[in-house]
Amino acid sequence: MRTAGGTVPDDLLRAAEAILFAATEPLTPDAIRAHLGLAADLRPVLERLRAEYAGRGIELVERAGRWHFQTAADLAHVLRRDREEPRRLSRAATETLAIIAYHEPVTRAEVEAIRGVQISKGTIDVLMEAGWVRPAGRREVPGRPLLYATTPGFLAHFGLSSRRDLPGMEDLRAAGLLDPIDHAMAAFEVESPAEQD
Amino acid sequence: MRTAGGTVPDDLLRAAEAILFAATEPLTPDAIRAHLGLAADLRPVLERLRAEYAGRGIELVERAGRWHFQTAADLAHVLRRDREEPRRLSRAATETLAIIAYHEPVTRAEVEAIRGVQISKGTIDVLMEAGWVRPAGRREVPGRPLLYATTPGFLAHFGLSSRRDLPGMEDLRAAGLLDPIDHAMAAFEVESPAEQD
Amino acid sequence: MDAPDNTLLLDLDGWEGPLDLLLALARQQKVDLREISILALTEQYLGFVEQARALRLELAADYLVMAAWLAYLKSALLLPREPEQDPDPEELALRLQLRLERLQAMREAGARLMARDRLGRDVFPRGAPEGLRTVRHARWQAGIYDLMSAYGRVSARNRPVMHVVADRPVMTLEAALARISALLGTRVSWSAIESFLPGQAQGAFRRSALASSFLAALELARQGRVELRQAAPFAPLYLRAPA
Repeated sequence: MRTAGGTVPDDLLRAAEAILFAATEPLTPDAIRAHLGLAADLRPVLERLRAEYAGRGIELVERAGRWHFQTAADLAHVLRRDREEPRRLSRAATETLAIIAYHEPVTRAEVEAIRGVQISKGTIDVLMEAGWVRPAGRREVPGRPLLYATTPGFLAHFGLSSRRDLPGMEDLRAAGLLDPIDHAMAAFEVESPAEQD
Repeated sequence: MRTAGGTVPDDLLRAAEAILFAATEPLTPDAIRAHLGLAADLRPVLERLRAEYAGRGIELVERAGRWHFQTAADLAHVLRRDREEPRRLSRAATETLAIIAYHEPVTRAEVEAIRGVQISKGTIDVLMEAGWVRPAGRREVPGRPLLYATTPGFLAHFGLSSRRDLPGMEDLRAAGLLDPIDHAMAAFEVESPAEQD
Repeated sequence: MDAPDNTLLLDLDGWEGPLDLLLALARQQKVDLREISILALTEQYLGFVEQARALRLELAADYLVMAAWLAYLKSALLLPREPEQDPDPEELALRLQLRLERLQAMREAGARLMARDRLGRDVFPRGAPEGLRTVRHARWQAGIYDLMSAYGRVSARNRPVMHVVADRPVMTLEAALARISALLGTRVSWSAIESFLPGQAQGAFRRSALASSFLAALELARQGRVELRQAAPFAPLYLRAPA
């Protein structure tokens, strides 16, 4: 199962493999290095491991700079058996998550402006509880509204290496659909004087 | 990473690999078959998987008819990251160590008698953990209490070639260490039974 | 209520606000939102609101606000153009179309996100990872001086100590009693207690003499051999022989 050639020492490869395999969380190269107790450059090690596992039933993936092993996507059907489908997200929550991911950081009012409707307090809570959305400071405008952004857990869950991998990100940006929201159309603005932030 | 040859279909191998990886407990071939939903003979699949992982950081092992992945036994040390934190010995532990060094071998009761204060169980444990104190048999009196003595590690740490190098009472007096300056104070000092070490 | 899409239009529960309704109407019109007619869309929306009214359905306020705004937009689009009109109705129409595009884009993005291979649904992490452990060791530190001073401390604590109380200058109660008794006879009126102290008394001896004289005064008063007077707490204390 060892590929021929390569400049990565076998023991380093084996150790990194074991650490990633035993970890309960995705690991940054720094965290792996701390366990190895040496100052090696792990990039070639991780790249070679990823290449060695490509096409197997298990894959090594990088999400938000953290690495973890997971089962290959095309095997979902044999693994899903007798597993409960995770709770389906409501339409409001799905759209809110997409808006936060593509525009982050955004305020709740900006999410509402895009959706054209108020979002209930619980919607963002659900996304935060899932570990996909986090508060990300405040916008320095009157009222200092909270900003929201996605988490590394969001990228890991949806199989994205980074936000650049969001489906259609480049097309949307090119079409100007991710530009700052224009508040000029007052008639469309959702009136939310008692916005809970 | 795929070995050449072999009569096992790749998709079967990959599926078994993913099932074993995602399983929360070791699986019998029957359990794997149930996941796969087909009546294949899994023995050659598992044997080939085991061979492919041999020598890697991860291995596939069979225990009492159940199969599971585990990290290679020789890599256990990398899964454990040791961190050393320097800590100062507490006053109680320092005094206890000094008494043991000057009077060894001594029982704990004797140390307490000399200190005039009880010592907690943890105090001697700390000294043993530091590698400075060891059990040194038992005193042949009723109750056969354990005796404690210092170790070669103790001498090395404190830069002594033997216990005879320990400063004598005259040296202590000359250094002003026997002056009863704050002893009225020391006598009032409260030492809790659960001394912090 | 003859056209089949009327049933769709009046299914109010399904809409998440007026923009959502507008988007649904627009998509009935054209799949590509960049090609829709805003004017036609405006008419469809206003027709929907009319129907709801006819059926005496209560529409949420934001649907009516949108209707009012669209009615304004419609008339602005239909009236002959005034070159200086602000805001430009064409631009308003374009913005509306952009908003619909934006909402649709996010709706599709959400759907694509949900359809991805998701961790815990389609792909799985290791079921029973061994886990990584960080073990913290204390590296105990102490030097030979710590050891010596600790032993010195213990030894000193246990050595027999003889306590000698130094001879201190004091005036005993007996001396104070004798002194005050003798001096009282020579005083004709109230005298401060300080005037009974020996003239040369200084420092600790003076304090001792004062304390003993005070006690002596109390004792003499108890025996009826002196009278005491003090105007207030901590005020000067005066003594005199009983009349």
